[in-house]
Amino acid sequence: MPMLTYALLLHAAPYSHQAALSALRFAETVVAGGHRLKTVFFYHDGVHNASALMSPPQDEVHLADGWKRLHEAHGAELLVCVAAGLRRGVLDTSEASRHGLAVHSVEPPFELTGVGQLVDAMLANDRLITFAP
Amino acid sequence: MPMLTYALLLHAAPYSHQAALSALRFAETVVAGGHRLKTVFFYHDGVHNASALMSPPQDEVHLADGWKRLHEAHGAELLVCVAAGLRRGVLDTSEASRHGLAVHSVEPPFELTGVGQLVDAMLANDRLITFAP
Amino acid sequence: MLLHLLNRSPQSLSVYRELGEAFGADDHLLLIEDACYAALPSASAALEPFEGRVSVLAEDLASRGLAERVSPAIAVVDMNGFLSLTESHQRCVSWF
Amino acid sequence: MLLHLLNRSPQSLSVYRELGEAFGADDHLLLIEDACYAALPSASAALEPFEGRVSVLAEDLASRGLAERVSPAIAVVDMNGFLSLTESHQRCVSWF
Amino acid sequence: MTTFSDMETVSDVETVPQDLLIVLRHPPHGSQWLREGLDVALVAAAFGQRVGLLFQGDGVYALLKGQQAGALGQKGTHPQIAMLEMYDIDTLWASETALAERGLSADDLMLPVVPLNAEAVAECFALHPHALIF
Amino acid sequence: MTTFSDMETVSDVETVPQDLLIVLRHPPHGSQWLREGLDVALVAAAFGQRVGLLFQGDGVYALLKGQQAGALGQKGTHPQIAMLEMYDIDTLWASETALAERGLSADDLMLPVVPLNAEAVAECFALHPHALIF
Repeated sequence: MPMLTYALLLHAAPYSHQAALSALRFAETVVAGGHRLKTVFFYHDGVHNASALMSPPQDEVHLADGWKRLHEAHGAELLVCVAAGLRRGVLDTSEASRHGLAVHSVEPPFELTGVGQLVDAMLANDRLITFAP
Repeated sequence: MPMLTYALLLHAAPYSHQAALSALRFAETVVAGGHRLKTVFFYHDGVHNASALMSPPQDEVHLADGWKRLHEAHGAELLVCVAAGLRRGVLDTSEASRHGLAVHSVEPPFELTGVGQLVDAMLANDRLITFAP
Repeated sequence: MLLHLLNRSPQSLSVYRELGEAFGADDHLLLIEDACYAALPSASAALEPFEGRVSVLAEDLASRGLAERVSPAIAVVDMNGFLSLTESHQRCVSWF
Repeated sequence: MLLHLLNRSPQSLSVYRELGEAFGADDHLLLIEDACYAALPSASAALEPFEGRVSVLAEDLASRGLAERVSPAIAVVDMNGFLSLTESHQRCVSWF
Repeated sequence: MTTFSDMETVSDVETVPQDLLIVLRHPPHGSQWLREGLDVALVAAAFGQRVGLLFQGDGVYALLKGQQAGALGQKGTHPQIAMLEMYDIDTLWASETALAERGLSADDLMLPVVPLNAEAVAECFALHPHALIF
Repeated sequence: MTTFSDMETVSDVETVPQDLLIVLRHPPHGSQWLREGLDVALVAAAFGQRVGLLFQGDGVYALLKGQQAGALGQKGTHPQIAMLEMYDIDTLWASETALAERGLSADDLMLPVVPLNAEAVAECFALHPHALIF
């Protein structure tokens, strides 16, 4: 099988629906299978997977850290929909200061972006796989 | 009708499901109707309604502020399940520092509490009404 | 004498069936949110087990464009009517 | 030639019906998460429209205690098999 | 009144397939799915993609006339539907079964749609190079 | 093999109603609902409440034998089910319809349950002073 590029679209909130785990598990399988995971787009309640504040019990998987590892080891870009994120309280330092907030919840390598990047990811990659609740 | 005491249980994430709006709308109807809203318990994805970071567009209702107003005007206690909140990144300064985080997402009048408080609220009030996605 | 709250469209048939099991002779059902679509004549089969003991929330009908389309067998109540139903029924359970 | 991903139990009948409309003659269906329950013989009616073109995810079967209960008509694939299905099908849509 | 049963059902997708198919399966107001699906459609169109919309199941309620703002002023999705034409999104398909089961006729809807039978829905999926389901 | 159809269906709730009825309608692993419902049951029991559990719909799959940890080590709910007895929660009802439709017999389940027909399910709801649905 020649190498393919993958994009993932995640709609599911962390720790509420298995889809959040399924997406991470599939992402790990993609890179283990010799393919390239280019983009993960977090939309709908999926934006909560980007929270730097999530503190699951130590015997449960830390979803945000799982995505970070995929970024560090394989360069996957982690894109959070800014419109979906803002209303849900998922925002980085720059959006926080723009909204007069002293606190933020998104840190690199997660990036806030527009829905246009989802369209780009769909067009630019060989596969787009969606995980939803 | 004699005055009744109400507790609400909210399971739904903000800005994803109407149930988050329904709960706030019902809460306002309860106090306008001359009853006492004693407790709102945020559980499951409902914990995200307590986020101090939510920044909805200006022409949309700000759900956390709506709950805060009900607290300020009518003394409703706003209880966030700590176990559901921690894993989802919904935590106050004290839990944040306990978990080595420089940022937090819950501020007073929202309080983190255990599930036991939900059981208490159910037993102590005349009515418990649940709103779920 | 329970008040049952339901917020799913009749497309979620299994919720209607489980509610049907739980529904007692003196109970009442209030349709809110997407359950408003069950108040249309085309969905009458979903509400048969609850006949004559069903209300639907006016505000949620209106936003969906359903105000003029409700089956005549169903009582329309507004938010104050919703509150009254919770006053007159000691217990309320929510199906979702 | 699409790969359809489905993650709802057959209790969510409407999803199965909408997927049924969309399912083409050369398409394939992979059951994951709670859709594993559709792989039980008792749920065979829900899968009739997709007969012979259905796989189910081994890992999600195992966690639910379903590994020994799968209908023989359904192929069991693990995560690597899931990946292979996405390799061999150019497009993948998800039903939820 | 024009009912869809009076109209000729389209048994193959006459309209040219578009670059991207957005499938809308959720009704308005109850959840954010419909809004977020329409957002993707509008953004993709603004980026120059030709977008087709397919309404299935309760998604056909998105097209119902007479919708308003919702609980606590929540914006509905009908303003987005009204904007579709401005974005050159004029390819609207709907499941014939979904319309018939809900007793909906052309007169009930904000915009004209092409009703598709099951075979044509499958064809619609097969012919589009990209599809996203909401 | 003991099938529930061999057993006598309970047409009235013989077991004394408890202080709190927790209704479990969701299957394990797919979502957090089952876990959070069981958490409430265990906490209420620890607070001295007498708790009855009613399994409806896909909730009966919570009782299936042979469950394991899930994707990426996600804890299942079977350890919580196994703890029920320790918390003196031994009143377990299940919808007879839910079991029959899923072809489940007593041998398939981790714990014994009392199957209830529809009339008895309604009675179960009517007799409990408090009920929460998950």
